[in-house]
Amino acid sequence: MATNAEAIEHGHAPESAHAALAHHFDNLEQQREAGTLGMWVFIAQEVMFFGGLFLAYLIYRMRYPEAFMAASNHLNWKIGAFNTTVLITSSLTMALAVWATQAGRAPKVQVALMLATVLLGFTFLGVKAYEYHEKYVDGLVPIAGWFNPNHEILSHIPANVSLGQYQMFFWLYFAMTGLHALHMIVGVLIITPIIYWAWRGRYSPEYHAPVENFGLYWHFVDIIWIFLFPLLYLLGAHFKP
Amino acid sequence: MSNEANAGTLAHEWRSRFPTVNYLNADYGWKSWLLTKDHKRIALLYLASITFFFMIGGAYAAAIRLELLTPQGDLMQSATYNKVFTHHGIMMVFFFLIPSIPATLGNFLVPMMIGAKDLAFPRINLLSWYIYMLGGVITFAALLFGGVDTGWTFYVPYSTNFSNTYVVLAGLGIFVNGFSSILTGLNFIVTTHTMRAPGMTWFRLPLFIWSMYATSLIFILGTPVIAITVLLVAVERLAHVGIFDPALGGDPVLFQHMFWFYSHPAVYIMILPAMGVISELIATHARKPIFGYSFVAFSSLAIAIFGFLVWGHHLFVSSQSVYAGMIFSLISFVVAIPSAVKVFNWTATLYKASISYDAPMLYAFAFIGLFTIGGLTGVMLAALGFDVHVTDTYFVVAHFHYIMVGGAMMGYLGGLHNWWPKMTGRMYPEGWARFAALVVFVGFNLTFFPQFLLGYMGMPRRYHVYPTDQPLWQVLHVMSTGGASILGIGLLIPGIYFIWSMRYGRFAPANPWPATGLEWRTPSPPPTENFPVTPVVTWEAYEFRPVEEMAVIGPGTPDEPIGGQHPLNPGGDGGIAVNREP
Amino acid sequence: MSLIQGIPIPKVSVPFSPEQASTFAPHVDALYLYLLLITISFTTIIMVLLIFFAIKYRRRSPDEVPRPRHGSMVLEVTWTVIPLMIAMTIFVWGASTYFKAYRAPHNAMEVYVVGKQWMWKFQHQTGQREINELHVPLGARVKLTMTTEDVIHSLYFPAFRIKQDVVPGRYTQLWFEATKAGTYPIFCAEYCGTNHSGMGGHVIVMEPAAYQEWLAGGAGSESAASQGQKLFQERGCSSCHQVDPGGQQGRGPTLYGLFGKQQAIDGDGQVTVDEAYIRESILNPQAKIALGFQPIMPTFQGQVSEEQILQLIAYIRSLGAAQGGAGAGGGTPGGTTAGPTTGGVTPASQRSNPLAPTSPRQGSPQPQLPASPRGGGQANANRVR
Amino acid sequence: MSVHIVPRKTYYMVFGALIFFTALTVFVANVPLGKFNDVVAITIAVTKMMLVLLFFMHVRYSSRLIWVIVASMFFWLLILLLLTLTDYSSRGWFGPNVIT
Repeated sequence: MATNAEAIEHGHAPESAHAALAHHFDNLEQQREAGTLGMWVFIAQEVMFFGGLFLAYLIYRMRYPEAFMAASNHLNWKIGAFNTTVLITSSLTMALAVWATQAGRAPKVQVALMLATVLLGFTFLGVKAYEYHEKYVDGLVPIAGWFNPNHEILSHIPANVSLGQYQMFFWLYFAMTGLHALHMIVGVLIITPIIYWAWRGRYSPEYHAPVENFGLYWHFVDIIWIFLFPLLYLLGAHFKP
Repeated sequence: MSNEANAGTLAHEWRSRFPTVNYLNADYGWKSWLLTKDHKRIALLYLASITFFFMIGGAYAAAIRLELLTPQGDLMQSATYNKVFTHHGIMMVFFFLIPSIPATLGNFLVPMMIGAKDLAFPRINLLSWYIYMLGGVITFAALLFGGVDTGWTFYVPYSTNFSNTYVVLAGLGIFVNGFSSILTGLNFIVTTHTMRAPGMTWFRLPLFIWSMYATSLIFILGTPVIAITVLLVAVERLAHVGIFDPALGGDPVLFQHMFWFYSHPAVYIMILPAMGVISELIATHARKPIFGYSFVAFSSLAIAIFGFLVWGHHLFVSSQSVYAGMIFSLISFVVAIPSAVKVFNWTATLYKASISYDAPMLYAFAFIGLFTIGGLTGVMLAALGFDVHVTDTYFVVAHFHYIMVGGAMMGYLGGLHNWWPKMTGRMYPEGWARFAALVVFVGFNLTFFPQFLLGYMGMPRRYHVYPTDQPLWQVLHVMSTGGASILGIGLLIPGIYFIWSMRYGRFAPANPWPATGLEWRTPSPPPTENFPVTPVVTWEAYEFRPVEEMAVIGPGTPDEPIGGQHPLNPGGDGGIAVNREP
Repeated sequence: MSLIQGIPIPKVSVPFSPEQASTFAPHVDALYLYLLLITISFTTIIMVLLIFFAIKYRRRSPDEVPRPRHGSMVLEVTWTVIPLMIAMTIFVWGASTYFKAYRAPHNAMEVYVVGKQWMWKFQHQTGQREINELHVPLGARVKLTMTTEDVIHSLYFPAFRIKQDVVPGRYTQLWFEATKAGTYPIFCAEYCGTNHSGMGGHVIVMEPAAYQEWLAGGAGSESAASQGQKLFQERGCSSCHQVDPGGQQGRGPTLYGLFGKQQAIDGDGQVTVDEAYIRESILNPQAKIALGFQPIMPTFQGQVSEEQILQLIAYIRSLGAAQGGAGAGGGTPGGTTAGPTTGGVTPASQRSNPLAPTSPRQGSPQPQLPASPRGGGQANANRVR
Repeated sequence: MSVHIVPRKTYYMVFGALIFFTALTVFVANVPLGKFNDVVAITIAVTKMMLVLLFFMHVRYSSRLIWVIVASMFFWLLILLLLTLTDYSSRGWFGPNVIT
């Protein structure tokens, strides 16, 4: 009987239910914890998802060092560095946006910071698109029909590098950066409604989980790029064919 | 039994007078099902769809067994046969075995066992079902359009450059389906961490929760890798890029590494939940706390972790380096130990227990026996010198069917029987259930034991025709096919009486067996929010309490009063007078 | 004597097993017995306990509750440690068998194998070519150097208890010593497409004498080496690669006695001149440039079949290859350039130096090279690999 | 427990550090160091990652559980990479007779 008595006492959520409290949680704290934990578990999953590509990169990089050097040399590390800066800055604005909600700053501030983040995101994607187009024009896209084995660029390839090995790098380049870009596009899609709600003043020091969790996602995307940049762009920076 | 029957009929009478509101009759209409966020309803959605895919896979299995009745390929073309075994594999592995227990029993039980109102992310839970269906439909479409003939393993370069079947479509389906697993795993992990009822400490959790947690770890950390791998295969096929193509500097063996990095742990995705179920069944039907609770609990985690370190034992003859082979072989032997520990603990639990012969317990017995054989043959296969001879033969086929069917399948069936009263509020017909269990057991062994012998005699797997100069081979194949038909019948019987019982079965009391888990401390079927009030756990796992403390928690509903002390239903929750020692 | 050094061949025979026709088979069967013993004993223990408990402790009254028992450290440790010990013995046994059985011996008689949807093509050094049939002499060590033209296959000899995948773009190896004359099945064990189950045949183990006759029957077919030599001329390899002892370097490295040597290459490091290296040098010549030569050899990708490459390899290794220098890959020419007499020789005499093949005459140099996709422009540089 | 609010100052400092390391890695990459180019590049990348993880992603202020998750994701990534490498790095060790 004792158990039942206790049970009844615990029946209701301690706090007066907040508008954003889902029915199956006892209180906002529990809900927020669950959300954060969920996002982290999701990120763990993302790491393994990219892990497959990093594995392929590692194996073939070990196998064809010269090929990767030479091919990487065709990427413009200056553009890459610029994009890195852009992404890091967007991470900063996002971190500040989270801060703004936590500190209960005016919706204007929150929205401004998130818009800045989106803007930087678009900048990054624009630059990426430009790079892709450049590669396409140079016939470096390793897709049958698009790849142009007779392009004069390829005449710089050191003799001991075969076209197949050379394409391998670009295939990995497009797979990794492409997947990364896809994550950024998804990110932009997710943040749009969050911005709307922020504008409606929904986020407060006690409830701001969506902003926080999106922040985690955005920073994760940033981290992926932090690795892609040296692995793909800087690899052959000092390499003179 | 008599007591149950008694309690059951009383409950029946009572409930027919006072119909109750529960998650099944809370609201009606297809919308209330297709848009539900209730984990229990989603579990039933999964149950239905998984059964559907299982029947497809089973049909293909039947076709395989029929073809192999005779050495000549006289039933179907070899191209057809290749598609048939591929479809059997894909359907059974990706759309039945992997989601079977987690998505049905897991979805239904995880929140109830830990005393939560629902999973942490109900919407995501529903989403994962839709993703599963989408993946299933895509793959099924691939099958209908003409099918795939690569084997469920999709080995390159055959799948990328040679097969001219619907590889990309089927791959896409598996890719999509992967995310349903990931979301389910994510939901379980978060729920277990954040939603436990007051007093439900980690070491009071039912062992089923531990194994679901371990399974979720594999979902989260393994599935993404198969997703990216299948994606690469599809891209290579479409765009003719050379990630795995030797002609372009790629390495086909890299595919095998990436594929098995997931697909070996996937085996544990299939067996770990079954192990969890078996722990529950034994504790319930032997009325004993599981012997060495913490060892069984941690062995689940150990299996999940070590399971990620052994994938290379699928590559012993695939030109993997000999040294890598040795490392993988060594770890494979280590991963066998936690499984052994579980088996020993289950057996020890039965010592001086009070063992009932209810259908769930029969399945538990079958599981322990068959899993022991399956596991030990797995140990045999991990021995390098031996594996060289039997890998890619029927020995392997027999081995993993002892794990998949003899293990996962038995656990699934046992679990369904055990929680059927809770899920539907009706009892299944015990007599038929015991009979079916027996048929399944006999049929299963007759089907797969001969395949061990075939394997050692050198019959390779995925063979459409086999040599006629080996008379014994046909004999064994005929035995196997005979067993398969018995197994098929044995699996049909539960299908029939489960459906029958949903309408005509006796009403089930809240705690028919009786069992100690929280899920039994609420009416059957449970209300939408699972418990009348948030339960508070003050007892240890599998601790049998006096009747009134094992009854429904909370203010009495008309037919399930507090402590089950109802005039018409005295101690009706299978109430048992507790006398400590027989 | 056992070729699995250190382990005597056990005398065992197992029910429901294929014939034991190789030195390796008895070892696998012995291991199998050991594993069966363990499996059966453990299963029996569990089964007996289950049934015994199930009967002895069956529920007698519906409301009985036995006293709970929570576990015992001693037991847990026992049944963790003991199985682990047993498992380790299995590992050691299995691994040592595998390790030793997979190291091909020197002086083995070489057979080249090319898998192809859906047939096995065998080529003897003596030139005989077979499809889905392999004739081998009793008691001789046979080493198979294998690759595939298309997808992954797996060459499986149940009677020899051995199996090895063939992987496109690579050479894998397998070896055996048949111990019993007869005809045994060959299977493809790795699923390879529509007619996978049809991709098999027979290995015919013959008494040395009978094998000699069989070889004689195939007379007139020239040795793999001389077929390779023809190819060597046709493709104009000879215009750059000297093949005579001591002849001054051509535009590419002199191939005489090169096989099995360590070759210094551009950049850092060395490579052993083995089948894989030669294959790579033909298909992707620039990959590893011999030190001191210009990277101007054109690729022959798509111009020579896997079988032709193997013939070229046979030819190059026949060029007075160094005696096991640097542990010559794939064994010394003893096993490889087997003249018709090598077939039936016993392991003992295989170790003695066999007769070298007829040293090939060098063809008249034809300086024009096949133009390469992109190397052609540089073809008039003065050195070819 | 309530949310730990990280002062803005920290964010700006971390940002500065990230920019600095980006510049550094670019600079080093243009100096030929042979194998060390990779070592340095990876070291810097890891450092940057740690900064983002600890401060931008608040791991430094998070529960032990979060630490465990972060640790385990890297652990599993290493399993994937290293165990596959056991195959690739040891091919051809097996005496002169096995050709990889």
